[in-house]
Amino acid sequence: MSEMAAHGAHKHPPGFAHQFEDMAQQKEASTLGMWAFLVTEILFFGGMFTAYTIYRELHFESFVTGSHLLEVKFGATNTYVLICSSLTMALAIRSAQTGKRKGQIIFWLILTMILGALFLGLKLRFEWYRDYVDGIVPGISWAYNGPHAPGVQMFMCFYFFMTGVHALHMVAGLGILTVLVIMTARNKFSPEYYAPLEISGLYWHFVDIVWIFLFALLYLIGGRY
Amino acid sequence: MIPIQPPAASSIAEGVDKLYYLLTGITLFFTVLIFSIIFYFMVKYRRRSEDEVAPETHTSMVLELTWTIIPSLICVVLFVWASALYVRNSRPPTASTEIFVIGKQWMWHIQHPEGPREIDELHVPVGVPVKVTMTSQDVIHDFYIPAFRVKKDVLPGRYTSLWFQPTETGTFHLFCAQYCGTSHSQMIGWVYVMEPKDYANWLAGGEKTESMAQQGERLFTQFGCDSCHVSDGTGRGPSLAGVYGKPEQLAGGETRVVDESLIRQAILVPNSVHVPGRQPIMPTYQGQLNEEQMLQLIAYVKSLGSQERNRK
Amino acid sequence: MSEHSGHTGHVVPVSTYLLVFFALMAGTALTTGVAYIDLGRWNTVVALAIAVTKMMLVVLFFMHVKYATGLTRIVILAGFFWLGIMITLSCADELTRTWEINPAGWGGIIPFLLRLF
Amino acid sequence: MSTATADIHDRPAESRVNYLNASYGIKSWLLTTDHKRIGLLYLGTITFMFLIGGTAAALMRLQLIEPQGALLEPETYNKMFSTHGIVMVFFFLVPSIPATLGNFLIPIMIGARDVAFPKLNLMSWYLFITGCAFALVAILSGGVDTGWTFYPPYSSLYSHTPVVVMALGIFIAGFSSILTGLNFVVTIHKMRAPGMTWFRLPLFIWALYATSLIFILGTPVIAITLFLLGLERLLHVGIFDPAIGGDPLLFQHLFWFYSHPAVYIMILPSMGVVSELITAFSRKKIFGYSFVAFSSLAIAVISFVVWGHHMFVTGQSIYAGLVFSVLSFLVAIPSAVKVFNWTATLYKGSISYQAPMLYALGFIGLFTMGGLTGLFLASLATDVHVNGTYFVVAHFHYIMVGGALMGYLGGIHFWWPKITGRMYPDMWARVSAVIVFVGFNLTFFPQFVVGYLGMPRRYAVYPAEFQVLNVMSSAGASVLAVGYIIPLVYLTWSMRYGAEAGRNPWGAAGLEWTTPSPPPTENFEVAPIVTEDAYNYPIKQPRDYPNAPGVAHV
Repeated sequence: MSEMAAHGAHKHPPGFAHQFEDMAQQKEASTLGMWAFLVTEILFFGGMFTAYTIYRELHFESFVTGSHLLEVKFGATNTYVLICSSLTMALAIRSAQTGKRKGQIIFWLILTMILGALFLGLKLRFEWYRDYVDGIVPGISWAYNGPHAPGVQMFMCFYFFMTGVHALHMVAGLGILTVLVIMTARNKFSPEYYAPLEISGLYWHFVDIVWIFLFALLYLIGGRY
Repeated sequence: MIPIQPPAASSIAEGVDKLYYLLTGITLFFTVLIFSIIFYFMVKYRRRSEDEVAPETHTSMVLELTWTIIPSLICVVLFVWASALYVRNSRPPTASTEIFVIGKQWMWHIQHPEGPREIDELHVPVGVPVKVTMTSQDVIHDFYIPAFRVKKDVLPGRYTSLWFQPTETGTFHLFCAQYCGTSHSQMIGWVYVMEPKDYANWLAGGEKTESMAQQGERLFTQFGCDSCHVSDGTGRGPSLAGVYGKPEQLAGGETRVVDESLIRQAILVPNSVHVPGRQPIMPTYQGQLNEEQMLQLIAYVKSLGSQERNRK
Repeated sequence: MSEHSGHTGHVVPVSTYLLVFFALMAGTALTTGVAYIDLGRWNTVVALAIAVTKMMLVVLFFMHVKYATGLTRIVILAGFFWLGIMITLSCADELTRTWEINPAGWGGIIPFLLRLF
Repeated sequence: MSTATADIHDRPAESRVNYLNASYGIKSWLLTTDHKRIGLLYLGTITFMFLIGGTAAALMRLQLIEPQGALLEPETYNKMFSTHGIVMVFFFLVPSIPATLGNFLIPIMIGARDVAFPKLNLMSWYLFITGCAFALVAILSGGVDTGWTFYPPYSSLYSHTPVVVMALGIFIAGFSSILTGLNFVVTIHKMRAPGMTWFRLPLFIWALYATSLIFILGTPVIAITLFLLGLERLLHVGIFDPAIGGDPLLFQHLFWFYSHPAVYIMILPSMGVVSELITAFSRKKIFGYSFVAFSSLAIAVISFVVWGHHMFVTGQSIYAGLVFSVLSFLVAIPSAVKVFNWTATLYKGSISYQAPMLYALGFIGLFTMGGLTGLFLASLATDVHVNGTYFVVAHFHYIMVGGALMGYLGGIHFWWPKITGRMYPDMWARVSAVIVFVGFNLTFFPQFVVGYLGMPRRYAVYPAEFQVLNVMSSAGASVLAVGYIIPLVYLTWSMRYGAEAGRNPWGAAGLEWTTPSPPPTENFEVAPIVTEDAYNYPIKQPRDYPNAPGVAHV
């Protein structure tokens, strides 16, 4: 009985959900939940990475040729952009953790969003759009007639599927960040309760990591010499 | 009388059936064992009063280990037996008659090297090992002759093969065992196993056709292959005489035996398999050859190999 | 509320974040640069090694795994382990199809094992 | 404390506040975050999907009475078996026990107020019905004809049916599975009541934990695979396309990486249910608790490394075949351990035969047969002959219907009094359990024989010599259908007219039986503290089963 009564009477901090015993349990649960979700994400992207690994082995020359159709400078720039956004995300969480003014949290969050949007903008304008114009988008605009045409088409399929799914994750991330900005503005977070920021941060960093591998696998791995 | 066993008409069938009987025996033994124990306990230990208290029994490590180890041992035996048999059944004898199969929605197109073609029918001689090399023109099919206990998927874009040696004459089912669309269940046919004499007559009868190798030779000239692949090796491409069935060093450093798949790959994606010391200048013939022509070209390259051997 | 310190989490100093950040930037520059040097097949290895290092930095510091419980680490390892299963066993088929069956029957296993190394 | 309990108990169920009468109206159900109500939402949804899948099966069996096809055009038949497979696998069996009984019971069994993320739990259900809706749209607009396996290039380039819509439905339902699994894992890790250590957990929880791991680790792979398939179908170019060097077998690898473990998603929860039933109805501690618990985890892990046995004849490398064969045999061992431990639990028990127990015993027998016939398929040489025939169909129905579905029905019958607070007529339940058992064997045993004879699966018409066995199978299917309809009727009836169940009608151990039936919204009147192991028979709590079946006539 006492437990139930305590549950009703005890003052819990904001953000506390009824099914938990205390904030510590709640935070552990949400962090574990997010990590479990990221494991599913690893295997989600993993399906494509598996296919990529195998085909790269089977059509090595074609994949190198295909890789040379991509411009390293854009890939590298976008990598820098995403790393910056990871830093700003980490700083946003740190601001909440250390109880800084909400303005500061919002500043870092918005900066993260700007960098995320910059990534997408660069990708869209300088890569996908140009690829479309150049006719190296399989199934939509395909005019490539250089060497290894079938294998290059395969590589470009991977390129668009992988970067496309990654970009979708970025878009979802921007949506989450928007929600976080609103929640921060409404004073939802405190040093006791910032789990949504923390776990959204995990997601954002994960998307960054995926890009680190995409950059290496798609742009660099065939060598540029 | 309900049939419970398919005819066993190939040299492979006997071994598979023996293993099948063993497995059936194991299945029956354990099913009967578990059912009997359950029934025995059900009766012996039925609840006699509502207040009955079951005595406590303790987990026995010996029992747990017993029923972990015994199934493990059975599995080891089964694995070794089944795998040895499978490896043996996968390997065609070197002196096999060859037959080529193209699956397409929804028929089996069968071609004998001597020239005759058939649809949904396969004539083979009894007592002779037959190797079947297969490909598909569209979706995945599966070439299945239950009486021979052989089955293999037929895939677009590559060759798969199986072999059998019929042991009795007769007529047997040929099925497509991989779902391939609307008329999948009508993609069936008959295998006619004949005495060698009858088979020779069957081959000789019907309209006269060129052998696959002869048809392939014409294609070889028609597509200009002979302008580079000159038989004495002085052309821009390597000589193809005698290459079939031998290991060949490729430019990537890999060594592969020249088989149907490699020749196919060389025709469709030439640069991926070019030999060292030659320029990778051969154009692709993707989209210019149908599966049948491809098989004829391969048959021709193979015949070059045997001519070479015959000369020696 | 004795677990208080537990659920506010470890506060990582800004200097650590910056250090990690610069390491990541440098790693990106390095991996881009190396791509222009001909190392043969080693280009792949180096590119992947740098990517893995960068990932470790992000995971350990930005994602706070350095300060996390064993459970979190097991969860992450499980993810990569299963990815490993998927890649390894798929490759076990796709990359061994052209290997011929050794005529010695069971002897076929031996070259198979040898080629794994 | 004890007086308070008695008070509550003396009052009739209706006057007590429980999760069913805590609030009324459609909105209170559609916006609920109560895991018990969400479990019931799933129950309704999957029952509906089961009826669709069952109808397709009935039409198939009708068709196969005649060798030339009694009813349907081949095209329609192909759509029927595809619908049957897709609906039963993705929209019935995968969510069956986890999403209904799992949702209802996990928090109660571990002594928690709810799952870790109740809103996410509700979202899972919405994702699931969205997936169902897409599947229904695909079915109503003609249905797909690819089989539930969606093998390209047929599904990607040749089929003229709404494959993308169906794939999207499965994709969305897949995310429902992932989120459910995630919720369960976190709940089991973080929400256990004080004293509920890992080795005091009921084996049902261990089984669902193992299942949830598969949800988390396997489902994303099928999601991305179907996503890639959909793209390939829309763009007419993609990574499984042989024309540009793609390998259709790669699809099969990725597909089975999920779909083989998915078999264990279906069977593991049933194994968990059976562990509960066997102990409850023989009033015994489970024999070899830790062996049964760890065998669940072992099965979950091994299930991920055996998928290649679906591809022994597809042109997979012979070396991969050998590896997958040996790994496939490995999964037989923990399964055997479970069967032997259940059987040993009966030894010196006090066994009663109410309906749930009949299902459980049926499960053990049928699962044994299903598992042993799996050895034929793990053995490379025999697999070559029986792969792709009705032998495989029979084998996996012994596992999925004889196993998973028997377990599901047993579980529903066991916990029905807890869920609804009402008893169903036990005699009818026993009769229908026997009918299901007989009908099932009559349906699927002949398929082993016809498969060994060489009849390929997915045939709309077939050679006349297979007719006798097919007619037997169809006859069995009609018996089986009766066995499924009867429970549907009396369970529905019992919701209103059944006798009140009391909190522990079976005299079973477990936290769920210490709380009223139906349970209050937050599950317990007093937050439980666990001091004893699972299955600690004889139970110490007061007996409370006034209307329990079997009491009067033993």
